[in-house]
Amino acid sequence: MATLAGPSRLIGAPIKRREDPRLIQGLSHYVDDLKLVNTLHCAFLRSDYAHAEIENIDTEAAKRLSGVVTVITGEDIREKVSSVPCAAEIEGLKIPNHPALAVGRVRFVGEPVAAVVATDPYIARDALDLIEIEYRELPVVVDMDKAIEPDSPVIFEEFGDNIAFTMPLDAGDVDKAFAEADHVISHRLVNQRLIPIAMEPRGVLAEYLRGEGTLTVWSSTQIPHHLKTFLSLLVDFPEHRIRVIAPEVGGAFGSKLNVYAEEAVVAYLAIQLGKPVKWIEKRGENFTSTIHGRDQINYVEIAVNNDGTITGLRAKLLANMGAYYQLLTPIIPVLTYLMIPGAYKIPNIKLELIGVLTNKMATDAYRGAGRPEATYIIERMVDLAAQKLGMDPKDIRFKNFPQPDEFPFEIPTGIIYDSGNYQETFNKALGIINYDDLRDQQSARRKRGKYVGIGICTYAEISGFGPSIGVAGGGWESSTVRIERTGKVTVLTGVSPHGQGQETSFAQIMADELGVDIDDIAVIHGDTGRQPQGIGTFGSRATPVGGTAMLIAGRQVKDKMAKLTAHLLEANPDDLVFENGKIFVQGSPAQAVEFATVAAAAHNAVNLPPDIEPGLEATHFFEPEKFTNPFGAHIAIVEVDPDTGEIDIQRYVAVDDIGHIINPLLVTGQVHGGIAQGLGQALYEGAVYDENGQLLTGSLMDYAVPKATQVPSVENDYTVTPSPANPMGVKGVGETGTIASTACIVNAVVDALSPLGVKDIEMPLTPNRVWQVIEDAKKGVSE
Amino acid sequence: MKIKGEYTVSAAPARVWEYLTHPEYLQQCIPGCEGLKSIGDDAYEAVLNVGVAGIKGVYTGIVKMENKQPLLAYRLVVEGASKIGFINGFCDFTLKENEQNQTGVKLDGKLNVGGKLARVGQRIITGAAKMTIGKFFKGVEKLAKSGAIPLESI
Amino acid sequence: MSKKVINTKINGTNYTAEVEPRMLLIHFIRDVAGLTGSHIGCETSICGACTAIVDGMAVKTCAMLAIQADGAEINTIEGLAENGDLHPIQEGFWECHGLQCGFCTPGMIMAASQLLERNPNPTESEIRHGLEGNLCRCTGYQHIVNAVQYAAQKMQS
Amino acid sequence: MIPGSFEYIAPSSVDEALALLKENGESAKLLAGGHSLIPTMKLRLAEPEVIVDLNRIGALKGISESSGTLIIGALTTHYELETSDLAHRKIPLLAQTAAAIGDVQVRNKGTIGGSLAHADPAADWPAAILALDAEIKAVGQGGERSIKASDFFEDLYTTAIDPEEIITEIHVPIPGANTKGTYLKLPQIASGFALAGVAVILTQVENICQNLAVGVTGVSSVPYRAAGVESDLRGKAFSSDNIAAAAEKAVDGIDDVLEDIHASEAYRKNLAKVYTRRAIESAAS
Repeated sequence: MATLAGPSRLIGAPIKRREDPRLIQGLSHYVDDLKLVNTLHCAFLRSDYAHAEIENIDTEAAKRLSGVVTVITGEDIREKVSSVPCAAEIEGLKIPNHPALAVGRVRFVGEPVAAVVATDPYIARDALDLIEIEYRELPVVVDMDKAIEPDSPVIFEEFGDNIAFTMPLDAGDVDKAFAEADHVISHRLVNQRLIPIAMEPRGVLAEYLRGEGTLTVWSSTQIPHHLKTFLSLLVDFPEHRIRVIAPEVGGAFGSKLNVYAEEAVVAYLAIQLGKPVKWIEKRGENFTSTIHGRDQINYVEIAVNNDGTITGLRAKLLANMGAYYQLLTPIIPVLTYLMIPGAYKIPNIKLELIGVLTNKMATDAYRGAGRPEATYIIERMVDLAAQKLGMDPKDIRFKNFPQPDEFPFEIPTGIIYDSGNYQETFNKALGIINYDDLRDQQSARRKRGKYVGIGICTYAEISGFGPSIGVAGGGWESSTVRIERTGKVTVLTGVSPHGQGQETSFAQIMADELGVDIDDIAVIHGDTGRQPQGIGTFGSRATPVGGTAMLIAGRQVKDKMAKLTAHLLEANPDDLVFENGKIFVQGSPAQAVEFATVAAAAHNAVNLPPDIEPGLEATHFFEPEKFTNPFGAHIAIVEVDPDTGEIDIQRYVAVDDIGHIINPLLVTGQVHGGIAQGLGQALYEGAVYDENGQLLTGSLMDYAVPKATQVPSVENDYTVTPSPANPMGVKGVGETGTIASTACIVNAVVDALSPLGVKDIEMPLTPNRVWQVIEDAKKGVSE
Repeated sequence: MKIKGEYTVSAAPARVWEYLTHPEYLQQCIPGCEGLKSIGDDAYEAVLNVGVAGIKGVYTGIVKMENKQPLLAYRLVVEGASKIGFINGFCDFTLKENEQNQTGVKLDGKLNVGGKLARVGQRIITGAAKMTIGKFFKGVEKLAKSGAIPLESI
Repeated sequence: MSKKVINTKINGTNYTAEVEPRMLLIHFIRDVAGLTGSHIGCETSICGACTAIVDGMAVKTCAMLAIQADGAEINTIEGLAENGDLHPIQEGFWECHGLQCGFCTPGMIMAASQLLERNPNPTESEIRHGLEGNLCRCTGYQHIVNAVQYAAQKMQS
Repeated sequence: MIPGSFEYIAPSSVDEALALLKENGESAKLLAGGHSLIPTMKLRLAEPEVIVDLNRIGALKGISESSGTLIIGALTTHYELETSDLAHRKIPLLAQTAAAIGDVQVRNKGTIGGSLAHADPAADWPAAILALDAEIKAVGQGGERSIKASDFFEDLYTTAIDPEEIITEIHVPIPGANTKGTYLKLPQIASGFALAGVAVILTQVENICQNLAVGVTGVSSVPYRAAGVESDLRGKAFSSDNIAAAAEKAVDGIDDVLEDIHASEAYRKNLAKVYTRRAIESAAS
């Protein structure tokens, strides 16, 4: 296992997590586990219609129900709660007003229309059934191809059409590349809509203390600091009197990288009613009204020469926004656009990205956010090219990789890949799976009538978000490191982990840096009252950006401590070693001073050198100069049952390069989870709306989150190409698995069926769909 | 959801036409129909109490008949809403005399289901729709077997 | 509707309360007994986050009425560690990184405890089948399988 | 997540339960394992006014043997059947079918009687019950009656049980010598219900099919016996060709094949055939 170079004790070690004892004993506190005295309970009534005028809302019967405190509608709060925010800035972007509760018109199934507050959640639920709403149905827009036609019904009349924005790119000489290419391969690829399904649904608890004039909001969020700012704007409450706490958060995958209507309404109600108000999302609401992911249709062409060199790429990308924007909705497909050449040198690229409004829930960041789509596009196209050329999919990849000495490597979309050695990683994966023999085994098994496929995905991604110019709302991160009087170390970080384990990995980094026991370090996060500034956890940024902010803050404190120690020991600060809770002059461990003694001295402040202030605390804001670019190679072997279309994944090898590894246990956990989600997209998951905008997969009975029996065991390995983007050389690992696995699995299944002439199958590859493709192929039905 | 089907009724088209279009007969045949009140030309306010698997809903809505071509074809349009969701759609009925005193009725239509029912009832909806139509034609056949005569001629 | 008084013993402690018949057992455990380790992750009794052991059987406590548990003995995640010593399954989850966000973990551990009680030496496939009633969105299950294997080994020795 | 209000009564005898059904009529609903009913109530797709909980009626539980028949109390759980020594020894198909249902928690709580009464078209039990020629005993105001499995399932979620009747027992004849059974299914991956499930019971003497029963669930709105398959193979050798040819008849005469977002009509028909073939092959091997 790779580790940071140098004498370190904990970085690189598979330390078990410090957050686990509370979690495995049921002692942690998610929002719904927090109980405040006199809490009122909120429930939302949501639209059953995808597009309709609200003709009348009658809340009288609900208000009369014993235990109901209030019922509010969009009309009641239209002047009091402002538009649900979107932070995206794109030239020409049409931004609709997004009321927290619908006013006049509903535009997707699940849009909140009214809110009930009652003394008990059971009563709040009962009251919903007593609200009568009259709707007048309007034509529904669900299909992106139709939505951009001039005769389509329009969702926002003020816009004139359903096109949210268009974004062109023309790099190199694409027309020439296509004119001169030996082959042009065209394909329509669909990246279906997914539903994130964090196991903990969303939840909000808000408390307004009239005397103190403070508003405290506990929310299951990835971005407590952003939420604080936006809440102040949403409910017109001074930001410096708001405290947002993300307590234990039960997974998010991007779905809680947002500011939601319910957060605003609950905060508003708590202020109005003067009592704590709690709302806990039901799973059904989570399906309709928490953001969805993916949902792109891509018309792609690549130009390729006989030797496998890809010379050009042309694509029209249709990205489904949904009816309104959430925080980053329009930005997500921009990442697809930026990352479209994947791990390959493609000099000529022409793109048109079109954001499309439809009567569906908003899409937004779902694990990978725009990048699995890009990987899917390029990895499918590369395989189609190999198929067309009769080339081994391995060879076409090597043919088009940049060479290791070409890094930093700029791709035509303007992204500069930080570091890489794609050949090494791919070779390692090929070696583990024994690729050379594999193709022979495949032919032998094919002769026995088996449909065996080998799927490859070699990806490069954009991670470690990121330079502020590339991240709406800022891409920096902030951390404060404080050494308490007793020598205990408090790390405050602006990232907001919700399963990733930074209470452990950050403590590893800091323990090595300060030479103290890991148990003497507490990593505190998710509370704007404790950590004054921060951005949050998303985009595989916590370690490369947040970890770096912490490391630098820690070094600043350490420098100060060294100065003080040097003063106490009458030594040169540069000669000091921090180790095992002691500080000593290099080579003289016997004359060590206790770390805690120096900490006390800093706080007692009676013997400080003249240029040193009391206390030991430093805050650092780290602004990354560039993104990081993890990469890797995933290879899967599948067998397809031709009679039923069932898919058996027989091996799955993942070799990832995420730069230096802080904690291999946690890293592998991230890769496993990512692969399960990417594989979920490939095989099982898909949000289905009917032509009337009704969500047909509105529960776990119909939307398949992979179960233990439905995912394979993964063989993991790594290569280490340090990132130059940060001092630790880390790249980030949160999304690699998701980015790689979808294309890997689909490539494998298509490869398995290639003897039948199959070139593509639309995801998810359900047994029914695979069987149908086989049947059609057997009958010679062309695509 | 598409609705397609073919049913045979043991009566001549003239009678079957009556069974399929006369509100009193319709009320007898539509499963769970608790009332059909005329609100204009071939339009009725309906109360339907239908459900399967304990998932019952009382739907109030409108039933209309359009494009009537007596003894040959018409379109039945329904819309209804209940606490658990709403339905709307249409079905074109085409009648054809198969043999003496036997009429084939062809169905071709579309049913939209919305609300909670659509979101969580996917496993049930299609089957339930088929079952409801099946019950409807069982009712029609029962009328035919009982020899119920066109009400106009009473 | 008429409320009824029910008695249950959860993790060895008696809880008596007057409840509406419609109160779900998971709400009783969380809101009446105040044991919030068992979670609510779905409405359709698929996810298993609310799994507890009721009279020796792992059940989804969101698919059971509190009133049905009148007189029952219930074990939840909070009762698994004894005198501060983690149960081997808890240990396994910790050692093998069998959890990330932790939300599914209590239900997963309770389901695993039923699995190992019935089959002390399960194969990987038996472990995966035994946990089919519990969804995890974070781990991809591989480390959970490792955790159960760890516990099986530890419990046998 | 929160059901509507209802009255709850947990009778301790079948007679008491019957009286409650009579008293409350259609507003009452029987509660057995609850895995279909309670989620439906939580979603408020169903709002019964009275819940009659059968779980305290001891007489409805247990598995026993009597003159060549296994008698299974309606409230016997799937788990009890999955692990019943008696079932394993006498009718392993019952244990095998039980093991294929849902997940551990569902099997711990769910009951055979509840499942049959609910008559979900994709439930697992109907296939086995049909193949085994079981009889369902029910009591009502007019006393006890016995319903053949083949007469039991009438329509989607509709059985021959009257609203004021209660299923008490399932009587399953113990198959004779040289008889083997298999249940195979392809589950819908989210819900675990069968896209197609086929239960086979066959008797073979020297590789000749003496008798064959094929129960199919998940494919049609009513689970059925694949009579065409059975008659085709009876008297023939269990060769792959014969089995394959017979299995082609797995949906003969079935005109209401289910279709939903998970599986098309054509696919379900195909599954019925493939799983019939595989189930027969497995049982015959």
